[in-house]
Amino acid sequence: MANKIFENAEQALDGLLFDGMTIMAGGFGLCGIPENAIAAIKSSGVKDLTVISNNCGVDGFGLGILLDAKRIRKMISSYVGENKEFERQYIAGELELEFNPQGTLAERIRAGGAGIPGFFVKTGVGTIIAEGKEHKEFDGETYMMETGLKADISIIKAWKSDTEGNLIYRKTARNFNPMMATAGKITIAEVEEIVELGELDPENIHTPGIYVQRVIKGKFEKRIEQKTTRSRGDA
Amino acid sequence: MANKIFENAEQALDGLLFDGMTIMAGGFGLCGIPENAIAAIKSSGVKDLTVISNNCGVDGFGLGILLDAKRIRKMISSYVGENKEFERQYIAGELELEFNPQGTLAERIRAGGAGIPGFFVKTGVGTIIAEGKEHKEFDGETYMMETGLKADISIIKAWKSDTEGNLIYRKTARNFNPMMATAGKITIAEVEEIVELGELDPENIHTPGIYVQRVIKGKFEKRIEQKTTRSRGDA
Amino acid sequence: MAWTRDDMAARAAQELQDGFYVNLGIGIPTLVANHIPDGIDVTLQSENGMLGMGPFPFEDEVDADLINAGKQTITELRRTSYFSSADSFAMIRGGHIDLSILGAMEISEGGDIANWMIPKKMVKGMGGAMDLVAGVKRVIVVMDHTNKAGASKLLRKCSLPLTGQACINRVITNLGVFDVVDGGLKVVEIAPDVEMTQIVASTEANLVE
Amino acid sequence: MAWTRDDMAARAAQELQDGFYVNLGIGIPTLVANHIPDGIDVTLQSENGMLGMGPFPFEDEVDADLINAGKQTITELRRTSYFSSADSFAMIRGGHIDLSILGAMEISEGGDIANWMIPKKMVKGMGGAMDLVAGVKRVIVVMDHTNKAGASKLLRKCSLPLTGQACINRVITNLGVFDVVDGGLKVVEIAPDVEMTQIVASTEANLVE
Repeated sequence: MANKIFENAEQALDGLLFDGMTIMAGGFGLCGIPENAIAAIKSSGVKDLTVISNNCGVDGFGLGILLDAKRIRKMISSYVGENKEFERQYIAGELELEFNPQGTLAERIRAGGAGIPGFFVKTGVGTIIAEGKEHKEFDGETYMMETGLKADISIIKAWKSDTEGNLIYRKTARNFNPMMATAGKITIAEVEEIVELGELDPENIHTPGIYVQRVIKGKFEKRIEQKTTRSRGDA
Repeated sequence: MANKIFENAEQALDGLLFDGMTIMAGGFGLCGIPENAIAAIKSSGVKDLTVISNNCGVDGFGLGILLDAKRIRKMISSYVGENKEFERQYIAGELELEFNPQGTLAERIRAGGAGIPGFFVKTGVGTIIAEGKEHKEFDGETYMMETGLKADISIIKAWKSDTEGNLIYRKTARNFNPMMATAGKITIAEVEEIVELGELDPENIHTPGIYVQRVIKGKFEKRIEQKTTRSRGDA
Repeated sequence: MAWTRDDMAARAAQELQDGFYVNLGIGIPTLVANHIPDGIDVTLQSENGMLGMGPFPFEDEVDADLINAGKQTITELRRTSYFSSADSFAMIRGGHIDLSILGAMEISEGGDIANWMIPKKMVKGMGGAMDLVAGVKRVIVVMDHTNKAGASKLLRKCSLPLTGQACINRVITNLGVFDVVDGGLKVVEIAPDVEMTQIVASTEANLVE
Repeated sequence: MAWTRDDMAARAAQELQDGFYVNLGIGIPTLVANHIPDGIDVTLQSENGMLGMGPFPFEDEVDADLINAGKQTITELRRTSYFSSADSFAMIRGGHIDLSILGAMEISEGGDIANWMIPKKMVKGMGGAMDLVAGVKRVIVVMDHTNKAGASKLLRKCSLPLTGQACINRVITNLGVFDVVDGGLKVVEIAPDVEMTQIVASTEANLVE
């Protein structure tokens, strides 16, 4: 069996990076993001990237570090409100931006991985994002066409992997990671733990290993964006 | 909380059946089929059904009992080769039949549940199933449009349900059941065991309870179509 | 006296029905969870991939892998299920969520909503808002009746880029409750001590009987 | 001597590469699993929703919930994962399976395949065959070179309704191995003691160098 386990993010990305490439990066906010691959991509010096990710990290963390280093030419996202440098580069015309409704973005990625180049949704009909898109009636309602998305590589974060690349995610850190695993020509998964074959329950594999070409055990800061708590008194 | 647990299939189907309705029935072959709901539908006398199911059971079992009783007006399936009565009714012109490639059928059902009325696939381009369908080029390749499917009710089989209708399936008995749960106006799940809230792992719910309106604990024959074994000597 | 933010949230909570699956937006809609009436059991969806959202965690329960769509740390319940963003929005787009309660910058008498963009000023992205207003069975907006300059936020036609078209069913403001009906907005309820004249003066949208 | 069914399966097994994800059709393709070369590890997909298909069960292991796409009872492996039919065909349609080996009634020199329907005679349905031939990266047909009447199954143009168009890469018959190339079929290998004249006589499709 071809070995899928790599030593670190640098080695897992070896030979895959080139200027102008398209990268999908998993995560929602700072939750479930591929911290190790992002750092390695920054170190590599690769530039002019198109990055597909729901958000763009925050200033100085997550995808924000690629933005700060001016490696991103274009973002395809649904929300970038946590990032001042993003706003600055965008307003200065240094950065291209394509906003997608979050569900449309998620479905475009799933479609890309599932061999579906186009599909119709109601989301966004009558808004500025509908401009230039093909519209069609189904049962008297108007829908518009969205297209599938693929990437040269997908960098994703999971909780555990076995040696075949079967993945499980933890709680809401799942988010965009499973679809992106299917839509990258090569998918690099970074995980908290690599377990032996047979340790994961076959009924509950979130991403089958067929979608994962390279796996590393990463180190994670897991920064929290909005720590909100209640006190025992409130209960 | 509205109670989702019903005593038996008759009660779970009460008020939902009408002549000419469309029913989705889960299962692949005889694996993971809603045996209890099928029997109750037969007993109810409802007729002129459109049934969406990958197969149509076998003579005398599974959906075959609805076919034998001439309750089915139209089948939407991918394969009906295990059923002599099916062939007889079809050749006699008593039964309408729409064949879909298995993956197209699965995706049409998922799309129906996901608010996607149409999508493009390569499957079947250049074959007789492409006749009359809209074709479109994406990146120089030809695709054709398939439409989403919905049903008045979906009858599905799962392994376990909690009291909120969160479901898990067992092994390959999952098959079409999860998508059908999402595409029925009302979904009735029959399970082998109903467990207390909190007994299922939140990370591994295959079908969230939002898709399941009624649940029963059923009795299952689980007939095997092709029992194939090896002997210890072969190992 | 016009309703406070908390009053508006409490009024919005009256829209909940037993067994509902509900998505609550950021701001006042989040407060609705504090006012769920006795005997009403609802399941909260968080569009990043969770059904059955629990309260904020105690300090020692905080988990970076468990956040809501507002990126706040939260907890799970016994009924919770987790899923991917694609599955989450299949649920939303497919019409499986009973009710979405969200804020807005403007709404129109035709049921349009604008809440994601102020050209050249606020360009953060729509997140899941467009999916929610287009997909959820019933959409209720909770917002102040007028903006800080005193201008009506209930308009004939939205001036800002739309989030969705003809998708709002009801609007709850500090002055009252309004339904989107043929021809305009219908006054369903007036906040205590608010006069109809004040509503008329504060509303650009056509008000119908 | 022309190849037997088992020889054809063994020859097809030479197409497997280490690490491949493979879908095997019913009939001779199923036998390929018995001939996987030493040192080659492949993962078998069953399109009803399983990756990592194991051998037939021992009598006491038979499980009605665990079958393959041919509805035969099977077993799981340590690498196995289960998923829905939608997820299974997303995998197939999306081009993630490396190789599909399946039988056919006819193939054409342009790479078309017919294997699902004989009008007015066999109308069972296409099952997953159309999805597999359209979606899998490489498609290899294993079949007899001629039908029972002795007529070629390698045709200029298929006479039966197609399963897929221009989708076959290679054909393995009892007489040899043929690639679909520009202009027709190219002879890649000839079975032991089979003469080229026999292949020419048994082949309607254009044979090219």
